[in-house]
Amino acid sequence: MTERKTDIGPPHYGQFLHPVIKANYGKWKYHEIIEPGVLLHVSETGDKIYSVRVGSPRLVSTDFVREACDIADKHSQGYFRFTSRHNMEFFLTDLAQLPALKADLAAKGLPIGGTGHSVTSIVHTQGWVHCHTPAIDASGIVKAVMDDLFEYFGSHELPAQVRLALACCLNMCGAVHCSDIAICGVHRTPPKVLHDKLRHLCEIPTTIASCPTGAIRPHPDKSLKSVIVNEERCMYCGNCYTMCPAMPCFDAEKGGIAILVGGKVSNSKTPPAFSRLAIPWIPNNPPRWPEVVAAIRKILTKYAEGANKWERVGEWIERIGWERFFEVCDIPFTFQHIDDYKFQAYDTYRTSMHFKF
Amino acid sequence: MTERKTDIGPPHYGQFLHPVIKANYGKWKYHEIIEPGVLLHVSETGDKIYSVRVGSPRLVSTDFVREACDIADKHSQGYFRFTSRHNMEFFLTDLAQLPALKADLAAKGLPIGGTGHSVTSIVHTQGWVHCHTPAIDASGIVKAVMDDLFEYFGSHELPAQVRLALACCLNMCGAVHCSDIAICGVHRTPPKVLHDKLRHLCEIPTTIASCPTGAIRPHPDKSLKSVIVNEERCMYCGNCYTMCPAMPCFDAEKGGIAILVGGKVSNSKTPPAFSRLAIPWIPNNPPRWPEVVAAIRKILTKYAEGANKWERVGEWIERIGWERFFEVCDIPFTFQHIDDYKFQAYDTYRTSMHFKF
Amino acid sequence: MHKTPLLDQLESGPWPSFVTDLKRAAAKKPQTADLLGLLERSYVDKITHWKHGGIVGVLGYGSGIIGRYTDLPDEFPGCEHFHTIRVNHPSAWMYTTKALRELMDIWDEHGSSVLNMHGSTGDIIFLGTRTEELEPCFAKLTEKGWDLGGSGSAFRSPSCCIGPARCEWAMYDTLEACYELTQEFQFDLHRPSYPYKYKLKLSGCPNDCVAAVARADCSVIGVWKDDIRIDQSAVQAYAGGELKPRGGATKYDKLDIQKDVVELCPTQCMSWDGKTLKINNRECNHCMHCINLMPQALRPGTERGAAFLLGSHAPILEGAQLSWVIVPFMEMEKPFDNLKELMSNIAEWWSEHGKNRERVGELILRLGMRSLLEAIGVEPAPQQVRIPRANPFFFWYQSDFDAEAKGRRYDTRQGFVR
Amino acid sequence: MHKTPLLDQLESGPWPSFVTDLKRAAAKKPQTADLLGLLERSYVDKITHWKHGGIVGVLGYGSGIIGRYTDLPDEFPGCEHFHTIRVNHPSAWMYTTKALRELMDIWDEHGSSVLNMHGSTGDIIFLGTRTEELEPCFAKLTEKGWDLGGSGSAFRSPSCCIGPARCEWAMYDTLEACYELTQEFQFDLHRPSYPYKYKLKLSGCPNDCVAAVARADCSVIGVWKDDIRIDQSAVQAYAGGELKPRGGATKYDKLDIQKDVVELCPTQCMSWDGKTLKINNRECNHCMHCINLMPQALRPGTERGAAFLLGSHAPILEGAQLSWVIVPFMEMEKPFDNLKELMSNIAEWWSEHGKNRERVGELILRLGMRSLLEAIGVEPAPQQVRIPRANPFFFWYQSDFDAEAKGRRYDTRQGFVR
Ligand code: SRM
Ligand code: SRM
Ligand code: SRM
Ligand code: SRM
Ligand code: SF4
Ligand code: SF4
Ligand code: SF4
Ligand code: SF4
Ligand code: SF4
Ligand code: SF4
Ligand code: SF4
Ligand code: SF4
Repeated sequence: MTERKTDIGPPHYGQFLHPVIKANYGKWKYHEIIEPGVLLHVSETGDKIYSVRVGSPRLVSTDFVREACDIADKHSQGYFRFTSRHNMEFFLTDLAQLPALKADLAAKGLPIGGTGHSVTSIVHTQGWVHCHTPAIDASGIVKAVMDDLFEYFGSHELPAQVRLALACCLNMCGAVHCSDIAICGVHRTPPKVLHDKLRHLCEIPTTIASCPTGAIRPHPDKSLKSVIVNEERCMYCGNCYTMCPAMPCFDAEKGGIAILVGGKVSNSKTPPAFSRLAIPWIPNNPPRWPEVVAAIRKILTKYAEGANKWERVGEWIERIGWERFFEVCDIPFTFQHIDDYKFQAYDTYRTSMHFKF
Repeated sequence: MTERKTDIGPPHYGQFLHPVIKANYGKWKYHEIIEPGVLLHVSETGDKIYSVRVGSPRLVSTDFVREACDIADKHSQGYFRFTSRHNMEFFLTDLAQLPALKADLAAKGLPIGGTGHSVTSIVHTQGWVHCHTPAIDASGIVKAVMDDLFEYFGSHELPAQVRLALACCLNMCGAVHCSDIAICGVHRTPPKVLHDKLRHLCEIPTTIASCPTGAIRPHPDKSLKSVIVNEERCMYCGNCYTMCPAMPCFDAEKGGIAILVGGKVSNSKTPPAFSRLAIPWIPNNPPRWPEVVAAIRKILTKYAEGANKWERVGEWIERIGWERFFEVCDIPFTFQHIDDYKFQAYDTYRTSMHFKF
Repeated sequence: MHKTPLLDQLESGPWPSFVTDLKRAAAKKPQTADLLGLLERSYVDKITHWKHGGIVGVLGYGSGIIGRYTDLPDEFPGCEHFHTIRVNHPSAWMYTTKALRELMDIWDEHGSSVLNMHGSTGDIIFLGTRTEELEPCFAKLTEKGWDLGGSGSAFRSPSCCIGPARCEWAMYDTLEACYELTQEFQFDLHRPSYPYKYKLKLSGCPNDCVAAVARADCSVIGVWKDDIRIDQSAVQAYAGGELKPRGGATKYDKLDIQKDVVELCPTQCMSWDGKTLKINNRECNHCMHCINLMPQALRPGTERGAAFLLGSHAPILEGAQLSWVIVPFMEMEKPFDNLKELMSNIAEWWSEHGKNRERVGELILRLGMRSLLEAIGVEPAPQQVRIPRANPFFFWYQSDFDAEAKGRRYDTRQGFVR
Repeated sequence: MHKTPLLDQLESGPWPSFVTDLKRAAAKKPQTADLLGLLERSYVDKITHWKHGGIVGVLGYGSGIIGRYTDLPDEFPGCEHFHTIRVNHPSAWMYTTKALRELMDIWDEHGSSVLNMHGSTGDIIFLGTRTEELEPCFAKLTEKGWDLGGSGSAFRSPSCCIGPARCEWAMYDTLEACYELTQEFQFDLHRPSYPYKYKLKLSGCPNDCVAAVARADCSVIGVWKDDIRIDQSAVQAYAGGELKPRGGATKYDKLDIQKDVVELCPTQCMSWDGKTLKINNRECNHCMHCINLMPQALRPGTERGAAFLLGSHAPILEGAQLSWVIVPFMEMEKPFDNLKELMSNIAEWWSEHGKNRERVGELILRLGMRSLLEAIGVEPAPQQVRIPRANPFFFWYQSDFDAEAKGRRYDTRQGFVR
C-alpha cells in the first residue's frame, strides 16, 4: 500500500473544464436562454457553449451517476457539472446536438428545465433517509411537490424565478430561511427527559446552554444528575436533543410542516430577505403529503396571478401587504405568526397606520 | 376654607372654545395657509377662522402669559391656545385684523410662523434650569439654534416640514427619538459610586436592575453595602443615577451632544421612523453652542439642497443612502454609529450588496 | 441680582429669549433671581446644580409634584426647595384669557412665576416652589377648577390634537375623548399604582399631530374604513394651479398630480389620466399623503373610528419603542367605554406581570404579544404585524391543540379561546 | 426485499423518483434494501429511525464523517452502522465522467451505493457505510485525488458559483479562489478547532448564485466599482423587441425600458429618453437588475473585486442571520492572500472569544461589531450598516478620548488605533 495521503483537498477544477469552457474562461460576453433549460453563452472570442439543465432527485444511486456519465460521454465530450441547486448541466457546442440529447434524457425520465422564470429543483436535506432530528421526510415531500409543480420546471411562465427549499428540522440544512417558498419540518412537543440515559450520555452544562429560551434547568434532585424542562418556555427547536440524545422530542402526530414565504438571496432590485411564516402547521402526511402540495400550489398560483412582471414572491407580498397575502391565499392568521422570539420580535411590529382593512 | 377638592381633573375644554370654533365644531371642510404662520379653516357652514401661529420660548414668566392674554383679549376675543409643539395660536375671524395683530406681536418680539414647510418650534426639555440628570442645557441650545434657523420659521422654503427636538439626557423627555433632527445630551463617563452615600440613599437590588447592560454588581465587600460598576459595560445612560443619587456620571468636559436625524411621526407616504445617529458627540459649549448650531445648519442646508419635493429628512437620506448622507454632510463615520446595543443591533446590519462606494 | 454674563449672550438674536423673560420674573422674585444665578453657574461649570427630588406632594396624591433641590443652597437659598407642580392642561391646550390669568395669579402667589407652556407630556409646568406652598397652591387650583397632572408610576395627563375643534380630518372627537379618559382615570393619575408611567395621546388622523405613536404607551389614532371622497373639479384646479399644493404650505406653485400624488402613494393604488383621479380604496393604507396635498379635493371617508396602538416610550430601559397596532379599528363614540375598558384591561395585565419600572411595551416584548392579546381578549390579526416572524421558534398552547382536535385546524381565529 | 407500499406511491409522477433509484441500489446491496425498509417504516411511524451518531472518523481527521446508527438494528441489520462520508467537491461542481466513475466505483466497493449529488453545503455525500469501511474508503479516495469535506466545529468545504467558467458577470475568479482557500484551510477543515462550523461561499456577482449571503459565515460576493458599460444599440434592440428580456428567460415579449428597467432601479439612478439610456453610476448600488434584464446591452464595469460579508447561518442558536458587510471592496487576485489573512484573523478572534457552538455572527452580536473590526484592523465604514443606530447607548473607548485630545475630534477614522 502507498503512503497515507491526507489534506490534499479536492482535485483542481482545471482538469474538469470542458475544452470550450477552458478556452473561454473569463471571456464570456453574454448569454441567452434558447428555451427552458437550455442556456447559450457567447464568448468574446465568438465561441459558444450550450448548457442543458436537467433535474435530478439528488438522492441517487451510483448507477444514476453512471448513467449521467454515459449521457455526458455521448453528448457532452465527457464533461458535465452539477449546479448549486443540484441540477445537472450537460454542455453542447452545437444546437443541432440538442434533439439527440433530449431523446436520451427523455428515455431516462430526466426532465429539462429549471432556468429563468421557472420553479427549479428544491434544495433539500436528509429527512428520514439519514438524519436523527427530522420532523418530516425530505426527498418524499420534494418528489410530491415537484410532481405537482412539474409544469413550472420546464417553462418560463412565472412572473420571476421561484426558489423552493425544504429542511426537515429547525437546523435548516436546506437553508430555507431565504427562499421564495420554504418547507420546514417542525416538532411541537417538548423533549421528554430520559433521566436514566441522560446521566450517562450528556453533559449537563452543555445541555442547559443549548436551549435558546433557557427552558432547561438542572434537576432539583441532584442525585439524579439530570435536567428538567420548563415546558411553557419550550418552542421545540430540538437543539437540546442535538446536544443530548436523552431528550427526544418526536411525536408522530404533533410533528408537521410549516410553510414560510417571501425570502430571497439575490440583490436584484431588492436586497436579500428572510422567509416569513405563512402557515405554522400542516399535518405530516406521507407518502404524498397532499395538504402540503395543495398549500404550495395555492400560494404559487395566487402569486402567478397577482404579481407584477419581475416580482419575486416576497416583492409581490410586500407590495400588496401581508394582510392581503393572508386574504388572497385564504390562510388564517394565528398567534404563531406574531413573533415573540426575543430580539427578533421587535422589528416585526406594525408601528404605523400603514395597514389595510 | 372650602372643602378640599380632589380628582376633579382639568376643566372641560368646552368653556375654552372660541365661539366660531364652538359653532363649527366637527364641521370643518378644508384649510389653507394664507402665508407662513397664518392658517385659514373653512367650515361646511361657510364660516371661517384664521389662526395665527406664534413662537414662544416655552420657558416663560407669568408676565409673558399675561401679555399673550392681552393680545388675545385685543385681537382674539379672549381665546387662544398652545399647539402640541408649544407655539401659541391666536384666532381671527377676519383677515383684515391681521396687520394689527402682527404689529402687536412684532412689538413684543414674537415671531409668526411654524406652519407648512418650515422649521417650527423645537420640542425640548428642562436642562440646567430644572433637572438633575442633564448632560446639557435645553432652553439655551434651543435659543441658539432657533436664532440661527430663524429664516426657516417664518417661511415655507424647505422641501417638507422639518421637526427638531432636544432632550438633555437619554431619558429623552423631548421624545427626540422620532425627529427629523434631534439634539440629545449625552454623558460619557461611567458613574462614580459614592459608597458612603449609597448605603443610606439607595436600594441595591433596584440600582442593579436599573442598568440596561448589567454593568452593576453588588460590591464584593459586603460590609460596604454598596455596588461596583464594570466600566467596560457602561454606556453612560444615567439610569442608575435616576434610581440612586449616589452614582453621579457628570463630567463637564466629557459630556456633550449627539445629533440624530431622519425620524418622523406622521404616516404621510412613509411610516413613522426612529431618528438615527448622525454625530455621536459635539462639545457642550455654552452659552451659544456654535458647533451644534453649525452642525445643524449644515445638515439642514444639505437636505434643502438635495431633497425632492415633499421629502422629509429621513426620506431624503433613505433615497440617497446613508453612505451618501455622511459624505454630503461631511460627517465622519465612527464605531459609535454601528449599533451594538443588544437586540436592536441585529436589524441595522447591511446584509446586502445594496451599497454605494 | 446675580451677574449673568454668559446668559446675557442669549438675549440677542431674533428668537424670543427665555433669559430676557426670566429676568422679568427675577426682578420680582428673589428665588427666581437665584434661579438665574444658579443657571449661570451651570453655564460656567457645564454641569447641573439640581439634586434628586425627595418625595414631596399634596395630601392624598402620590403624583403631580416633582421634588427638586439645588446642591448649592447656601449660595442660592431661593432654590433650596424648587419643586415642580404639574397642572393638568385642558384638551388641545385651549384657554380663555380669564382662566389663564387666574392661573398666573396663583403661580405668582405661590411660586417662582416661572413656568413652561407646556411640558412635554402636555401639562402646565409650574417650575419652582417650596414644600410649604404646595398644599395652599393646590387648594387655589382646585378652587378655580384645575387639578394636578400625573407623575411617577402613574397614569399621565393625556393630550390630544386640536381635532374637530379646528381640523377637517378629525376622525373622532379627540377633545372629548381626552377629557373623558382623563376623568375616568383620575384615581390612577394621582395615585401611582402601576409598574411605571402610562401615557395616552389621541390624534384625530394618521398625521398624528400629537406624536401619539412615538410618545404615548396608548396611542389612539383616527382612521376611516370606507372610500376617500373625491371632488374631481377641485383635483382639476390643483392640476391647473388654481389651488395651491398642500393648501399653500409650500414654496411650490402647482401640483403635478401624476408625479407628486399618484407616484408617491405608498400603495400605488391611485391613477390619473389627466382628467379623473381614481383610487382603489381597498388597497389604500390611509397614509394621508394625497389628502394632505389636496385638502380641497380629497376628504377621508365617513365610516370613522380609530386604531389603538400600544407600547411606545423613550429609550429607558431597553431602547425606544414605537407603539404597536393592537386593535386596527374601534368605534369612537362618547362615552368611549370601549377605550376605557381596553385601557383598564391592559393596565391590569401589565400591573399583574410587569416588573418595577417596566413600561407596558417592554413587558410585551418580554412575555410575548399572545400573552397580552389573550388577556385582553383581542384576536390576532395581520394588521398587528408589519411582517410575520422569520424564525421558526413558535409556541403551541393546549388550547391550539384542543381547537385542532375539534377539527378547527390550527386556526386560532376559529379556535380562539379566551 | 422489504415491502414498501407507501414508498411505492412515490414512483409515479413526472419528477424523477428517488425511490425507483434506491430500489436499483437495493437490488444489489442488502444494506440498501434495509435502508428502504427502514424508510418505509418511518413513513408508517412518521418518525425517524436514526440515532445520534457516535464519534467515528478516519485517522488524524476529526471531520468528514457523520456517525449514524439505526434504532432498529435487529430488524434492519444493514443499517446498524450507516455513516456518512463527505467528499470535498471540486470548484463549481465540474467533473469529467472518468473522475465520477472512479468515485462511484469506490462507493460501490465500500458503501451503500447511495449518495447525494450534492449535499447542501456542497460536498459529495456518500450515505451509509460501516465503521470498518471508513479507512479503506478514505485510502481509495485520496489515491484518486479526493479528500474528505468538513464537518463538526471545523472549516467547511467552501463552494462557489460557476463564475468565469461560464458566466459573463464573474467579477473575480470564483473557482480559483474556492480552490485556493480550500487548500489554505486544509488543516482547519479536517481538524475541528473552532467554536462551531465556519463556512465559505463565493459568488461572482451580486446575483449570488451560491446563496453566499444566507448560507456561509464568510460570504464573498463579486462587485465592480466603476461604470456599467452600455451598448446603446443593444438597448434599442431590447426596446424594439429584437432582443428578448432577460436573455429569453421569461414569457414576456419585449422590454419597456422605462417601466421594466428605469423605474425598477432601486436607486433611481437611470434615465431613458427613448433613445439613450443613462446611468448615474455613482449612485448605482450594483443590484444587477438592469444588467439581468439586458445582458447584451449592459455589462458591469472593469474595476473589479469583491465585498466580504460575515456571519450568516441558519436559526440555531439564536435565530437565522444574513451576512453583514465587513469589507465593502477588496481586490481578488490570485493567490488571494488578503482573503486568507482576513479569514484567519476573523477565525482567531472568534476562537479566542466564542463560546462552544457560537457561530461567528452570534459572537459579533454578543461582543459588538467594534470588537471584531478592531481585532482584524478594519475601519468603520457606512457601507457596513444599513442604517446607523437608533439608540443612544454607545460606548467610548480610551482610544477615542486620546484621539480627541490630539485634536482629532471624536473621529475614529482619523483616530483609529489598531
Ligand atoms: C447554474 C447556476 C450557478 C451555479 O454555479 O450552479 C446559476 C446560473 C445562472 N444564474 Fe443564477 N444560477 C444558479 C443559482 C442561483 C441562485 C441560488 C439559489 O437559487 O439557491 C440564485 C439566488 C436565488 C435567490 O435570489 O433566491 C440565483 C440568482 C440569479 C439571478 C437573480 C434573479 C432575481 O430576479 O433575483 C440571476 C439574474 C437573472 O436571472 O436574470 C441569475 C442568473 C444566472 C445566469 C443567467 C448567469 C449567467 O449569465 O450565466 C445563469 C443562468 C440562469 C438561469 O438558469 O436562468 N441568477 N441563481 C445556479 C443554477 C441553479 C439551478 O440549478 O437552478
Ligand atoms: C396645531 C397642530 C396640532 C395641535 O393640536 O397642536 C397641527 C396642526 C396641523 N397639522 Fe400637524 N399639527 C401639529 C403638530 C404636528 C405633528 C407633531 C409634532 O411635530 O410633534 C406632526 C407629526 C410630525 C412628524 O411627522 O414628525 C404633524 C404632522 C402633520 C402632517 C404630516 C406632514 C408630513 O409630511 O409628514 C400634516 C399634513 C400636512 O402638513 O400636509 C399636518 C397637517 C396639519 C394641519 C394642516 C391640519 C389641519 O387641517 O388643520 C394643521 C396645520 C398644519 C401646519 O401648521 O402647517 N400635520 N403635525 C400642531 C402644530 C405644531 C406646531 O406648533 O408646529
Ligand atoms: C417636565 C418634562 C420635560 C419638559 O421639560 O417638558 C419631563 C421631565 C422629567 N422627566 Fe420626562 N419629562 C417630560 C416628558 C417626557 C416625555 C415626553 C412625553 O410625555 O410626550 C418622555 C418620552 C415619552 C415616554 O414617556 O417615554 C419622557 C421620558 C422620561 C423618562 C424615560 C421613560 C422611558 O420609558 O424611556 C424618564 C426617566 C424616568 O422615568 O425615570 C423621565 C424622567 C423625568 C424626570 C422626572 C427626571 C427626574 O427623575 O427628575 C424629569 C423631571 C424634571 C423636572 O424637574 O420636573 N422622563 N418624559 C416633561 C413632563 C412635563 C409634563 O408633564 O407635561
Ligand atoms: C447533509 C446535510 C443536509 C443535506 O442533505 O444536504 C446536513 C446534514 C446535517 N446537518 Fe446541516 N447539513 C447540511 C448543510 C447545512 C446547511 C446548508 C449550507 O451549508 O449551505 C446549513 C445552513 C447553513 C448554516 O451553516 O447555518 C446547515 C445547518 C445545520 C445546523 C444549524 C446551524 C446553525 O447555526 O443554525 C445544524 C445543527 C448543528 O450544527 O448541530 C446542522 C446539523 C446537521 C447534522 C450534522 C445533524 C446531526 O447532528 O446529525 C446533519 C447530518 C445528517 C447526516 O446524516 O449526514 N446543520 N446544514 C448538508 C451537508 C452536506 C454537505 O456537506 O454538503
Ligand atoms: S434539517 Fe435537521 S433533520 Fe434535516 S438533515 Fe438537517 S439536521 Fe437533519
Ligand atoms: S426543544 Fe429547544 S426550546 Fe425546547 S427545551 Fe430543547 S432546546 Fe429548549
Ligand atoms: S431629558 Fe433628562 S435631563 Fe432633560 S428633563 Fe428629561 S430627565 Fe431631565
Ligand atoms: S450609566 Fe447606565 S450603563 Fe452605566 S452603570 Fe449606570 S445604568 Fe449601567
Ligand atoms: S392629527 Fe389629524 S385630525 Fe388631528 S390636528 Fe392633525 S391633521 Fe387634524
Ligand atoms: S391616503 Fe395614502 S395610500 Fe391612500 S390613496 Fe392617498 S396616498 Fe394612497
Ligand atoms: S453569481 Fe453572478 S457571476 Fe456567479 S454564476 Fe451567478 S450571475 Fe454568474
Ligand atoms: S445595477 Fe441596479 S442600481 Fe445599478 S443602475 Fe442597474 S438597476 Fe440601478
